[in-house]
Amino acid sequence: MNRMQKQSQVAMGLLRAIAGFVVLILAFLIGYIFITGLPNISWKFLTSPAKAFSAGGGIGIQLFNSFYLLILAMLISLPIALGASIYLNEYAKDNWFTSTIRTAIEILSSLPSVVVGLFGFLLFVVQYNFGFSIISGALTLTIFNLPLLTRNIEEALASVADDQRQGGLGLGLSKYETIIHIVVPAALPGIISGIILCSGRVFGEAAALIYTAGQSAPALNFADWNPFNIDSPLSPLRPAETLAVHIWKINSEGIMPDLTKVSSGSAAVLVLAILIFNLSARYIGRKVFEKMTSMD
Amino acid sequence: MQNQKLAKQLMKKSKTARYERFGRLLCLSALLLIMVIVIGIIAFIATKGMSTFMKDHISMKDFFTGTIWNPGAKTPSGHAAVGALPMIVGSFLVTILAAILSTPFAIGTAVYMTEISPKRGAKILQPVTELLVGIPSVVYGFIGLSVVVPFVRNTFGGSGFGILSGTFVLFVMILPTIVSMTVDSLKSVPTYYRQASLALGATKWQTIWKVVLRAASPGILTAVVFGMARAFGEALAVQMVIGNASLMPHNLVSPASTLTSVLTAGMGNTVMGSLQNDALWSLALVLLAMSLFFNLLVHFIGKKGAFSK
Amino acid sequence: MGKVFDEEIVTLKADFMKLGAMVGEAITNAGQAFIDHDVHAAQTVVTNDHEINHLQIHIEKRSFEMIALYQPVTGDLREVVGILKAVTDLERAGDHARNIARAAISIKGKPRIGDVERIVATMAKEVSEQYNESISSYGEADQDRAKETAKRFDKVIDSHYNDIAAPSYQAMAKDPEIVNAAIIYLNVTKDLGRISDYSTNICEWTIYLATGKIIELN
Amino acid sequence: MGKVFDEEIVTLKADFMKLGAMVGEAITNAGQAFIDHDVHAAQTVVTNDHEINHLQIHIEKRSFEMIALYQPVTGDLREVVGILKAVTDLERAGDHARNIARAAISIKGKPRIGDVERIVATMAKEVSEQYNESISSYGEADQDRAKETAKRFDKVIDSHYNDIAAPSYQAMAKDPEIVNAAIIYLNVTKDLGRISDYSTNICEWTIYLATGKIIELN
Amino acid sequence: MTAPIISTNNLDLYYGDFQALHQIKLAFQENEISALIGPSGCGKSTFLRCLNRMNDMIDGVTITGAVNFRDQDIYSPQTNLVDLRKEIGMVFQQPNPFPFSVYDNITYGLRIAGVKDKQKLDEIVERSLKQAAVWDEVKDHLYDNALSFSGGQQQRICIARVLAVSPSVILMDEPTSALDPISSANIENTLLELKKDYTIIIVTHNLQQASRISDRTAFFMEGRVVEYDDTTKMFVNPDDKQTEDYVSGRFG
Amino acid sequence: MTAPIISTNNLDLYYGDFQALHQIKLAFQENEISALIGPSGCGKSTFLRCLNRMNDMIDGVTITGAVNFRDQDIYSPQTNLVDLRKEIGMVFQQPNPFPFSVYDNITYGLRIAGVKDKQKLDEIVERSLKQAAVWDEVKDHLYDNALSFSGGQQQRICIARVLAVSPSVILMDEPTSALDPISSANIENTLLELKKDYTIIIVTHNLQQASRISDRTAFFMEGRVVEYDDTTKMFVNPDDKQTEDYVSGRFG
Amino acid sequence: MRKRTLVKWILVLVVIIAGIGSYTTRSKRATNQQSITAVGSTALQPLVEAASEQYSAEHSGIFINVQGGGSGTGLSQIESGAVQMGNSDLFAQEKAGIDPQHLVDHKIAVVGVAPIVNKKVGVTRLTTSQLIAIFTGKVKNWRAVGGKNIPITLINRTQGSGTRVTFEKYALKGHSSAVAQEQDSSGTVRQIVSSTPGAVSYVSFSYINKDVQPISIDGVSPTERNVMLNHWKIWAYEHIYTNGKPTGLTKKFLNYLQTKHIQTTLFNKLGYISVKDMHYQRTWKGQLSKESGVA
Ligand SMILES: Nc1ncnc2c1ncn2[C@@H]1O[C@H](COP(=O)(O)OP(=O)(O)OP(=O)(O)O)[C@@H](O)[C@H]1O
Ligand SMILES: Nc1ncnc2c1ncn2[C@@H]1O[C@H](COP(=O)(O)OP(=O)(O)OP(=O)(O)O)[C@@H](O)[C@H]1O
Ligand SMILES: [Mg+2]
Ligand SMILES: [Mg+2]
Ligand SMILES: O=P([O-])([O-])[O-]
Repeated sequence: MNRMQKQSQVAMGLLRAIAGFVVLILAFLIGYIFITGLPNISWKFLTSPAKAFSAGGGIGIQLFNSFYLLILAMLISLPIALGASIYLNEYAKDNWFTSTIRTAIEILSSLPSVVVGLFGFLLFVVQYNFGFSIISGALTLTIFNLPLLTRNIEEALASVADDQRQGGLGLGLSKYETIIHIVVPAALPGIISGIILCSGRVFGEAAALIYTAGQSAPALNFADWNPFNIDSPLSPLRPAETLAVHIWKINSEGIMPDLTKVSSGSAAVLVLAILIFNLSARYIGRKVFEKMTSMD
Repeated sequence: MQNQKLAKQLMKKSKTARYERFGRLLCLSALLLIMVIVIGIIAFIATKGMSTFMKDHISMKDFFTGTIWNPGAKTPSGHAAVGALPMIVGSFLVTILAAILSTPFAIGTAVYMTEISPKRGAKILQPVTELLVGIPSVVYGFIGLSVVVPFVRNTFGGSGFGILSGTFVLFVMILPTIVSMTVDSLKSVPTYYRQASLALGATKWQTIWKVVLRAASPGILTAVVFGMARAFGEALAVQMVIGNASLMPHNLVSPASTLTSVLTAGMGNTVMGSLQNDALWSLALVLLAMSLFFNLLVHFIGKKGAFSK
Repeated sequence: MGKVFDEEIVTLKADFMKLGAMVGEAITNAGQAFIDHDVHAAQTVVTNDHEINHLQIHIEKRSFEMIALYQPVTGDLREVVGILKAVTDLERAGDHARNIARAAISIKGKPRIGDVERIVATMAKEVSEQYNESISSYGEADQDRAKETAKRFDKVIDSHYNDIAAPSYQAMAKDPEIVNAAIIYLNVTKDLGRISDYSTNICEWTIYLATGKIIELN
Repeated sequence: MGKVFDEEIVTLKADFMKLGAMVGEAITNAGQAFIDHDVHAAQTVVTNDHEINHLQIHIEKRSFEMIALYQPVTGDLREVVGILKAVTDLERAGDHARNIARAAISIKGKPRIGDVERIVATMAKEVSEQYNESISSYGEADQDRAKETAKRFDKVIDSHYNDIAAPSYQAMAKDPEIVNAAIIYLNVTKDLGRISDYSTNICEWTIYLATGKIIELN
Repeated sequence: MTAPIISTNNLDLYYGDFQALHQIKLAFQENEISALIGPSGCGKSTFLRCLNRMNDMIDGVTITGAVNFRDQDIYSPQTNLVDLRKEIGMVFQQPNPFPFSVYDNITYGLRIAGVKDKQKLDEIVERSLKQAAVWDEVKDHLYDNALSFSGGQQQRICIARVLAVSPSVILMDEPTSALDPISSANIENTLLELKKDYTIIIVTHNLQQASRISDRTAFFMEGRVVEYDDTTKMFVNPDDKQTEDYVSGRFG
Repeated sequence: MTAPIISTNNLDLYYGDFQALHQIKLAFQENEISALIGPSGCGKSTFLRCLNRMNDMIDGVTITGAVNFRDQDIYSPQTNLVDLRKEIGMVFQQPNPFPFSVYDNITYGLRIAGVKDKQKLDEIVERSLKQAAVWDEVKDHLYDNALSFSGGQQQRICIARVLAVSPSVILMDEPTSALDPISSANIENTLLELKKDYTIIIVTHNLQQASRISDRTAFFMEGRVVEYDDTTKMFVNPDDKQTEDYVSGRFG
Repeated sequence: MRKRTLVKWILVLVVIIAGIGSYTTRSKRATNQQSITAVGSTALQPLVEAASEQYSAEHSGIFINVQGGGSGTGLSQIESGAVQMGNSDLFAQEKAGIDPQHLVDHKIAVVGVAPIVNKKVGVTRLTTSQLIAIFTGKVKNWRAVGGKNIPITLINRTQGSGTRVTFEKYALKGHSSAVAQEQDSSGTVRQIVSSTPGAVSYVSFSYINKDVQPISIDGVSPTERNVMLNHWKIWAYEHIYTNGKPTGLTKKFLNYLQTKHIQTTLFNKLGYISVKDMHYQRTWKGQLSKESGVA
């Protein structure tokens, strides 16, 4: 064996060690979150409301709020992001204008979420007088989410080979029909995993919500599903502390005696939820693709 | 006649054409909406941030070079104490250090995932790194506070709060970003480069080092810049471990602060429209400018990369 | 090779076989006319020679085009090249048949040598037979039959020349009046000999077609 | 077409021209030997015919291979096919030269007809000339020259046959002793005529080579 | 000669300032296969894409001159592009079935045009796949993903997809260049069958292919038609020296 | 016949359970071009990659039998892979110059082997590029990115890159299949020049190419060598019916 | 294809049912719904939140949203009229940028603020001057004030935080603290102090727990009793500001906060001191007067 090959083997060893080390860090992180958190999770914890100053509080409402906000934010941002990315990827000409738009969108995506939160606060909470509410939170999350989602969807669209578009046009479909009936379905697996990855980020977002969806989780009447009632879980005008905000809040202001337990339990739940998102991203992406490819 | 029928058919303005215009308009309006939002935010931050200079007559020079951040108070020379330099330095330091620290790890990991053991990489490392992207920064801060700070204190001395802890936390936070983007760019290096190199008698390491990494370098650079952008904008986690003292950091374990941490911490305690508040928005403006800078950098690198392809 | 080539080669070969048949007929008819002193039949042979020439040129052209269009190799190429080459032999055999027909016309009314004519008749029949055998063996790409044919008629037809030449010479020597006829006999014999040669050539092409080998029979 | 084809076609054509030269020599020498009663020279011609046959087969085989290997089209293909076809004409012209040489051998010691021999000599020269012209025009793919050659010798050589046939018949009628010689003269004349025909064929191939058109000259 | 089904006259095309086509005048006959050949970048694809206005998509393209389809100027502003492209179908270099089932691929064009009748769709699927000579291979897998077939089968599925909307003309841009020789040969045979019912215009780099299957061949060079004639003539005895050099592989 | 430079005997190759090569016995002569032809998936590439052990990279590959290079068993454990691959260079289907300058591409193999002498490198760059018949086209752009050249030029740069390490044998896997006919012809001419100094083994789908440039042709089918002979013989009068069908395009 | 249409129909159906359902439930309940919002001080937030929960529980259809955001936010929001109640740790007059003219102050509670140290520093009591020396950075080691040899780590609340203003005003006698670590929440401060050797900071009484060591100053220990008697000087009012006189629900809720029931139960539990229990009052300028009661 010559010098070069020895060198190669040493380098390979080093790379393995680095990868191992990184795995260790990651394992530690996740392990830490789960080991400190999982023992605190119980059905009661997951369903009962939080308590401000006594032990035994749960995260039921926060959990619900997180999902509700997420769904709302996605419902609002998805059509916009889809439309925008379709325009960018399919219609827009490649000139300074579109590249400016792209840059602008990217700037938005790398803006600290605090700034977005404050903007949402001043615009939705104060200016439009939505108050600290789900709708303010959802709109702010939309702003926070749009650039990322647009980017993801655009990538998914761009990964559809041009052949497919030409195939559509060559068949006599109009451009829009080609996009809607061929490009978007073909990109669907990518779009879905993009959506779910974004969901993960939105789900874990706190800074943008502190000043918009608020930091309180008033009790909900789970028997009342009329969105116009203020104590209805569906009411868009009620304040809604999410899980991530809850973690933030009890760590900064919590005075309950079991706050470390609640906090670590919440963190574990959050990570679990994101884990489920990610797994389902893969699974649904694959399923959708299979479905689509053999629809009957 | 057949031709006439055909002509008629070819000439009629069909439903599809209207549909087409409608769809295009729909998409365009979505894009315009986003544009409005972006412009809105930028304009908003810019006006707010500029009012420190325009309305409150703080000189730019003081803002960028002053080292005392106490907008409520006056400096000995009688100006309001809005020296943002400590935060700017702090932000840069943690960002650059985190990038310097993560890059080799990220590249090593990414190389492992694509070149050495793709199977294991895809099975274990990829989902885990993706998971890490989604962990809320509060949780990172929390773990930073209970693990990293004591570790730094015990290993490097000081209170444990400071640039170094910030660096460590950011290191983990931006690692997944850099890793996954680096993996993407390594994967986009065609297999035939590797084959060509091996066929020329190169060892695996030579192939990785001289060809794969080199070919992927624009992508890797972009990944690092993206990681840095993320680090730069990160607030909650850093805030919990960096110490948050608007002091010029004199070493890596002395409390320092970043633009975002000061911005986030201060916002609630100031009154809209006051100098204290305006000064915070100026910090946001600096962040925005940095964001822009990083983006342009990414584009520049991307273009360079594209050119060499 | 694609469908079209296969179809075209069938057509080409059919044309070739048709040419072969036409020439075969010309040979038989010319021989018969000569023997029967049938000027009319002979004239038909002469007239038909035009058609043979046309068909030959068509086949040549088409084979050439097929090579250019389909770039055949191996067996396919041999099919085409075989035809491209053998078609000349057919045409020339046809020419000789025409010569015999002309001879039949020109001998008309001249003094004859019965004995010689009988031998010429035998020879004509054999040559015709050989020719037909050769063409058939080509049509079937049957190299064994081709070899057999070439061998079978080789000596036979050569010997006829002597059978005809000797009495002709004698007759001429005896009777100068007969010179014209004798020379015609000799020429016809030569023509028949050439046709036999061309038949042998066709047998050679048959072998080539089947094996790819260019050999000289006899 | 690649380099190799271009090199090979040059070689092939050189071989073809060499064959042409060999046959040309055979024709000239056979004619000369006949006139000079030079049995030895005639024998050489007969012997050399083998070589001609060999070279012909080689050229045929090689053209065929070149078509298979290089799949030429248009002009390239005409080059190869032209050679593939014309090589047969050369070989057959060679055969007839050999026949003349054999005639020269067999006429040796037999009574002669001086007048006829003179005409045969003239004819042999002209045929030889025509042949050489044809080959040259082929070598240069000069269709004008080919046409001109075919035209120039067409009538001339046909007329010689009569020039020879008439005195021969007379001589035979006069002197039965002379029959053998006369028939040989007639055969040689026929051979020369055939060579002339083959020369015309070569001219036709020249035109084909230059234009891609298959025509019948004369 | 009967009236051509498609013809162009004085067709000029510019990409920005660069003139890619110069005064193209070609006429294509019904039920023939016409091949377009020529060196890379000579404008074959550009020309082909003019015939069903696929070039319209590209920025900065300027087209002057006439392209007539059955005496109808397809570049007149009134032309309904969608219907035009149904009349003049296109098959591409890379087999590009949509990532759906074979059945959906074939019926896509129709369903989007509003055809719903399942029985009719079934019939068309069978007919088109048979015409494209791929029915036997896919009939038991109609609901499998079209991408799960081999390249050659995919390309024939793409052809069937075009046939399903019953075009008059099929444009093909190097439809076999991504395929191995056996698949290519299958496609070629399919084209020869299709010729009975359709007019086919095919761009190919494979001169043998052009010579094997086409009735007419147009030789392009630097955006001009150098020669356009019967394929036999083009390969046996072209008029132009450049054509001769090109078809005999004497490039450059 | 002189001793072959590379020969295989009883070569079997398995991908997992699937046997891709069966008892391959071939011998390649020095300074010849040998072509490997056969239908897609018949094992041509697999076989070619056995000759410089590029298959070693793949998981689950089992190889038995002998591959000898100048009487040395290259699968013996003592074989130094790096040296072997310098002796037996390889050119791939896709022109794949590294995204560096032409100069860096050509000197890559030498530099990884430790050659540093600038003057020597310069010399080798010039020589290899000249041998690969691309010197004139790139000599003024040696420091430009190799990817900025045309496909055909790129492929010749790749050939030069292999030549720079002075191999004895060059393996090529469909080196022109991604190129247009003119570029392919240029590569073919280059190969014919190289033959004087190198032994070339080339996989090609283009039968015309095999017939035009190779001295010998091996016809593979389903992992077996059906026939291996002089190219002329293979295209004029092959022994095997399958070979005849394949070379005459009568597939399937 | 067919499946897709099915899904579409199901969606339409769901929307219709939801619409009908919500209309019917709405008609029954929506009549007397009301909601108000309180924003601001994080220190007051737990109290108001707990009270609002109880209030809502007692009065159906009433919602009182309580948000943090900090005193600055509370004041600027109430000033702009965006919310009904603005919570603040500070007098509006103390806050830069606020025009207190139209604001009406409701002092809800008093909170005491105490210095806390890490348990390991070995100090439980300090004099005021020692405290000032520590917080102005003149003393750098606990040894100097009788503790162990551990360097002092100062931890501040964010500038502008009510807790910090109170601490600097009454504990440091107006000296401003040296520039040091700042944390923007009491919870974090407590956690950092509990885990950082040598750390010192200050939190309101509600955050004091067993993890940290509260400090007696000049012999006075930080107890509610001492605050009521003003022995412990470091305390501040928790204000709810209204923009103009409170009306309607706001008024009712403010009154509710003053009820004995709330003041005796919630206040104690959360560590707030009822204003009524105070023996002294203080103006925003710090002037003391010995009287109790609501302002
Ligand atoms: N979208 C475009 N913008 C600008 N120039 C273009 C564009 N498409 C093609 N061209 C140019 O037009 C010319 C003709 O291109 P075209 O694609 O029609 O060539 P082609 O004959 O199809 O070549 P190939 O055989 O490589 O496919 C080329 O010079 C090409 O560079
Ligand atoms: N890495 C692999 N793992 C498993 N099977 C493989 C692998 N590579 C090739 N094969 C199989 O081995 C057989 C031979 O493949 P190979 O690539 O050698 O064929 P080929 O003759 O080069 O075909 P082509 O002309 O398409 O390049 C094929 O059946 C293929 O599916
Ligand atoms: Mg093209
Ligand atoms: Mg292969
Ligand atoms: O109550 P605070 O203002 O100190 O958060």
